[in-house]
Amino acid sequence: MLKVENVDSGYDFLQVLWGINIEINRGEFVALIGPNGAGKTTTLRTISGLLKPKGGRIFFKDELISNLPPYEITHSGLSYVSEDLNLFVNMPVYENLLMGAYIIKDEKKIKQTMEYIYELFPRLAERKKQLAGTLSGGERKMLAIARGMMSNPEMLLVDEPSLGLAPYLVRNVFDALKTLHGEGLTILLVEQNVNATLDITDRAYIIEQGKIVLSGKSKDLARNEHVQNVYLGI
Amino acid sequence: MLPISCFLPIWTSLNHALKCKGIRMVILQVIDMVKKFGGLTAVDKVSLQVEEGQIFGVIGPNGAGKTTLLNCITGAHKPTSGIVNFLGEENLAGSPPEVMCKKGISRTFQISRPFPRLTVLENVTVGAAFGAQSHARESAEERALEALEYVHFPLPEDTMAGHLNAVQLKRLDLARALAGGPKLLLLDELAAGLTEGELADIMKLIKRIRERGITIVIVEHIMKLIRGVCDTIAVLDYGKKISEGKPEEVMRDPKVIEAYLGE
Amino acid sequence: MKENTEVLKTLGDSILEYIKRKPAVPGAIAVTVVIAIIIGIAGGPAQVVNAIVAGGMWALLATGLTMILGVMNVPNFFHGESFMVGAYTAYFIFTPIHLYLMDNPNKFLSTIAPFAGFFAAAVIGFILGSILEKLVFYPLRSKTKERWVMNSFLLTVGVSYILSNGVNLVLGPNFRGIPRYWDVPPIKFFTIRLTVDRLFAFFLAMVVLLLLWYFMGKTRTGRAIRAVSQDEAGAAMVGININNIHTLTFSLGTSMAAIAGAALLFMFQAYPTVGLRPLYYAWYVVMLVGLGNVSAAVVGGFIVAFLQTATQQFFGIEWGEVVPTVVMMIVLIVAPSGIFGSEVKGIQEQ
Amino acid sequence: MIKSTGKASTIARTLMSRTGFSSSGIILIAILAVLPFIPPFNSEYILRWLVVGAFMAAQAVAFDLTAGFINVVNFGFAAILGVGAYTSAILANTGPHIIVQPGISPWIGIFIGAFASAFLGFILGFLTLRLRGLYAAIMAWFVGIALLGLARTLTPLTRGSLGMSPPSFFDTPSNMPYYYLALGMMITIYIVTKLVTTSHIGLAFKALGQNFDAARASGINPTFYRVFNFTLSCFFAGLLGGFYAHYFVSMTPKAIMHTSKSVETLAIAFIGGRGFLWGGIVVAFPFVFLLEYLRSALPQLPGIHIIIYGVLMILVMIYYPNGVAGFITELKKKLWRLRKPEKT
Repeated sequence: MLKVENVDSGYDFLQVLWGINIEINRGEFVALIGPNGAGKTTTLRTISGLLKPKGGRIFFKDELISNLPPYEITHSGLSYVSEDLNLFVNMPVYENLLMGAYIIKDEKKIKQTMEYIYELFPRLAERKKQLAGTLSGGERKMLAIARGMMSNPEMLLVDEPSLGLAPYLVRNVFDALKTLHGEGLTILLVEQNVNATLDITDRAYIIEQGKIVLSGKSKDLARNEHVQNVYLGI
Repeated sequence: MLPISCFLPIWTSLNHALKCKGIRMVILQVIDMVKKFGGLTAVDKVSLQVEEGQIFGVIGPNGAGKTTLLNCITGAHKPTSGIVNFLGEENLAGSPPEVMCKKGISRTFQISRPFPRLTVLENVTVGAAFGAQSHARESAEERALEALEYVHFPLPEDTMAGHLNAVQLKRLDLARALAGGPKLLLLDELAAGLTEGELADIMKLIKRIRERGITIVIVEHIMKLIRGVCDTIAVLDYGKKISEGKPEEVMRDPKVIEAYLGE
Repeated sequence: MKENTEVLKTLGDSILEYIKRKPAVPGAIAVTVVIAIIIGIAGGPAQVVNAIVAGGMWALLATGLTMILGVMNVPNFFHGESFMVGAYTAYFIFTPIHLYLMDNPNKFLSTIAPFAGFFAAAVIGFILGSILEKLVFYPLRSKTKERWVMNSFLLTVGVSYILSNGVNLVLGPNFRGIPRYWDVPPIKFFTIRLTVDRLFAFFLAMVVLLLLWYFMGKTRTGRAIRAVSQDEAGAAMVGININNIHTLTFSLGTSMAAIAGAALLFMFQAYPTVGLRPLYYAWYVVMLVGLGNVSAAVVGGFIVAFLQTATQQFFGIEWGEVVPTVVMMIVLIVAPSGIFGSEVKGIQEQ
Repeated sequence: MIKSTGKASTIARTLMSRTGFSSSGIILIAILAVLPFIPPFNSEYILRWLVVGAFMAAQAVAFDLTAGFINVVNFGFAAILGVGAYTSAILANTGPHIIVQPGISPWIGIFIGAFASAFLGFILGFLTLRLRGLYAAIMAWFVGIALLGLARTLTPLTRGSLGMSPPSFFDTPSNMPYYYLALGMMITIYIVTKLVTTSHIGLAFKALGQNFDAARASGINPTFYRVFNFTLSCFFAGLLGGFYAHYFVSMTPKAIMHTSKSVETLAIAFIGGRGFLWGGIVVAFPFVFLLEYLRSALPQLPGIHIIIYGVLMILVMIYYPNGVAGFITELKKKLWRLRKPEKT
């Protein structure tokens, strides 16, 4: 479904990614794991179009998307939930969700999705009219994921949903992701919480210093010596 | 089991005795610091005591108020209430940052703040020329060069600071803070985004800085670094200090495990 | 009955809470009311009415300015020139119709003729805004974001001087004005005589502001504009075409200034540098209430109009710029980001 | 003997580098000094353009001290220049048109005017202290408008919009002495500004202009340096205002204090290059010539020069934000890099 081919990317004076290759099939739940500064967020930003790749190509549903602006990539069915969430803090929760459905023009469909989202995240339903800026950390993450879901995407890119959350909230967020995956959504998850991530995903890529160094089934990776040493602290 | 507080008077008097002998002096003392932003209490009655020559770590989850605490100490924020004593001077809370810097507190920033259209050398010279031990321009430049060498800055000095990447900027920030000749150095997430090798390097560097007689307070995420260099750490959660002590002890504190280390 | 008191109580509580959080707001409103009463006693109620009419216009101008600032972070210095373009457009559309009607009187046509002027001004202002955005600000934006606020500000300064001198070059420095839009006797209201033009100008400003409020609050595109002003990356992520939103916002802001210029043609004649005073007052309002604060700009428009009227009343017209500036200095010393606080991110950064 | 000359030359070289005169700078000044004797320039008509060029160049340098270093665009610059001009003009007045007749020599009045402007700059510095970037620029604009309003309102002192005709510096119709006076002022202002900005004070200016919080955390006192910067820049403005008054010998509030005058200075300084100081000097002369030529050649197109200013400024801001000076510096660096491998 998503195919990242030899992508180089980075910022003005700094190249972060060096020839990244990632391939994800429809319905898979894939993790991208690596240390701080390895280029995980850069990878997601490049896929979602917020950063232009310096080289290589990205295909989504067999269509070239690496030359499209971010809003057109969203239109093609790829939704990105960023690390800093990028919520509209002065809008209430329901308006944030409405904005998530910006690309959908069918009012009825928006309403249906919204009801589905409220079912999935009852917490958000309770705080419908609260400004997004006044939500707690966990609620914000939920809202960001929910907003990402509002455009009825075929694939979701999620960047470090566990960052700065209390453990029980992390579990909530992961459960939500698992449910979404169970309903057929393709997910690429970036995480530092390696243990929990390898637990719920099908496959994983390990990225270090801008290069993919390992990939494979999550279960196998959890037993891999390098992974155990570096990430699991065993 | 006796409660720990029973030992407090003994500990205090012991500490006092040691202090009288000049063995360890308290360089920075924060008492009941409170900082509110509107309705949110970012720092809630935090007290700290940093002894001279110590490496003191402050850890906690994102949004626990670590950076805010640091800002309150350096004067970047005016604390709502609380006391800051530094080097024998009492109640410095609320002094502007430039005054705190002149008194000997230098800092680095979580998100580096370079002067983008100055060269690397000029950036560090600013620190040297206006810091705690300010001198005339020439000697400031020399000390800037020395500081750059000290932190092993990898690029030529005439590179524009705006062209550096995040990791290099952190080094630059550190060099600028060091060039001011501080007594106390506050490091805000210095190691974020470093690779393993660089992390070991920076840990060595922090220890070397301490050997120069500079006391260090580190705010950090990365446990490896905290465990590797800190003598004492304090743990913040939702603005409150929930634990303090030697790293190994604190790591075993169930409160800390619940709040921070998680699963 | 009981419910009613309960509702009133919660309402009272929330108002009290609001006052506690932002004490400057009721303070500013109270000061305005006091000034209004003083003007009313010293200069008669007509002065108060005039100030309210002017306030509507400054509010309209300031809202356009603050919208461009809030969404695009562009501090617009050619807002006055947009005003001027509106005035010229209205003049060149309205005058021929007016001359034709002098020969062939037609009551219906002369009632709606001014609307042609207003409408044309709105359209021309919109087109001007889109062209300038695509021609000047889009290239700057795609080039670099470094020192954006200052650089874009200087660009608007350049545009301002090109526009006013360009008009001077083409049309000359002559004043072009009309005595009135509607040739009907003024409305008498107790002792107040109010011309229909003035009344309508105020009415138009309020209608435009209401329409804007509806557009921003209730429509999909309006929400998109607000989204872009709050988080650009987030807006791009949900599928909003940021460039289009920027162009639209800019055009709307310019268009609003042009409407103001058209509506006030009977008061400000069209000439190349007519925009200076409106620009000054629009910026005055925006600085006073806080950059990018759209709803506050409306209140600010009235505050400034009363301040201006009071200055003319008590100091004389020639002090019209000195006294307000002194007031502004005092306000900014007390509240460096305006009475109601700034809502523009990044404007403080350098 | 040889040793001492060696020492002297080193001192000269350090002084040259501190004052920012490279060899090309010295050549430029030498050319400017002999220019009035070379044919097309020795006519009084063209000489007048040269005077205006030096005057604009000096303004650009003084303006750049604030805009290019502490990053505050002083939109009230022209108004503050006007305060210097009016102070000097009023002090020199002997006629019955206004209420005071101090009759002080312009040579003294110009300095008193400069101090008056410096005092206003001092106040402006304090006023804009807590305001950053844009706020400070708009505030300075407001102050400028208020000063213009004052000059119009205080008719007993300034004759309002009618304007004043102060006495001239020299008792001669020739422009020659004025040219050297203006050139001298330009060079002096440049040297003083350069000395200040190459010292650690200049470093503090740049640091404050580029990152306010980091500068404070590094121990820089923002109050002192910002107020100092404004005071110095406005002192120069006042000095130039005095020159204006006693050179053009006729002035109205609108002709010197209007915002558009600040914008003209701003355009020259920014097209020349922010923070380079000499950029404005390099740009001012050709500009004044081009524009005066256009004005005289195309009298049917009034204001065309301002349109050209505007277009050039926009193009420079978008495509070359460092201006002409930035372009030349980069070119030099590239040439130097090309030459280097040949040497080795």
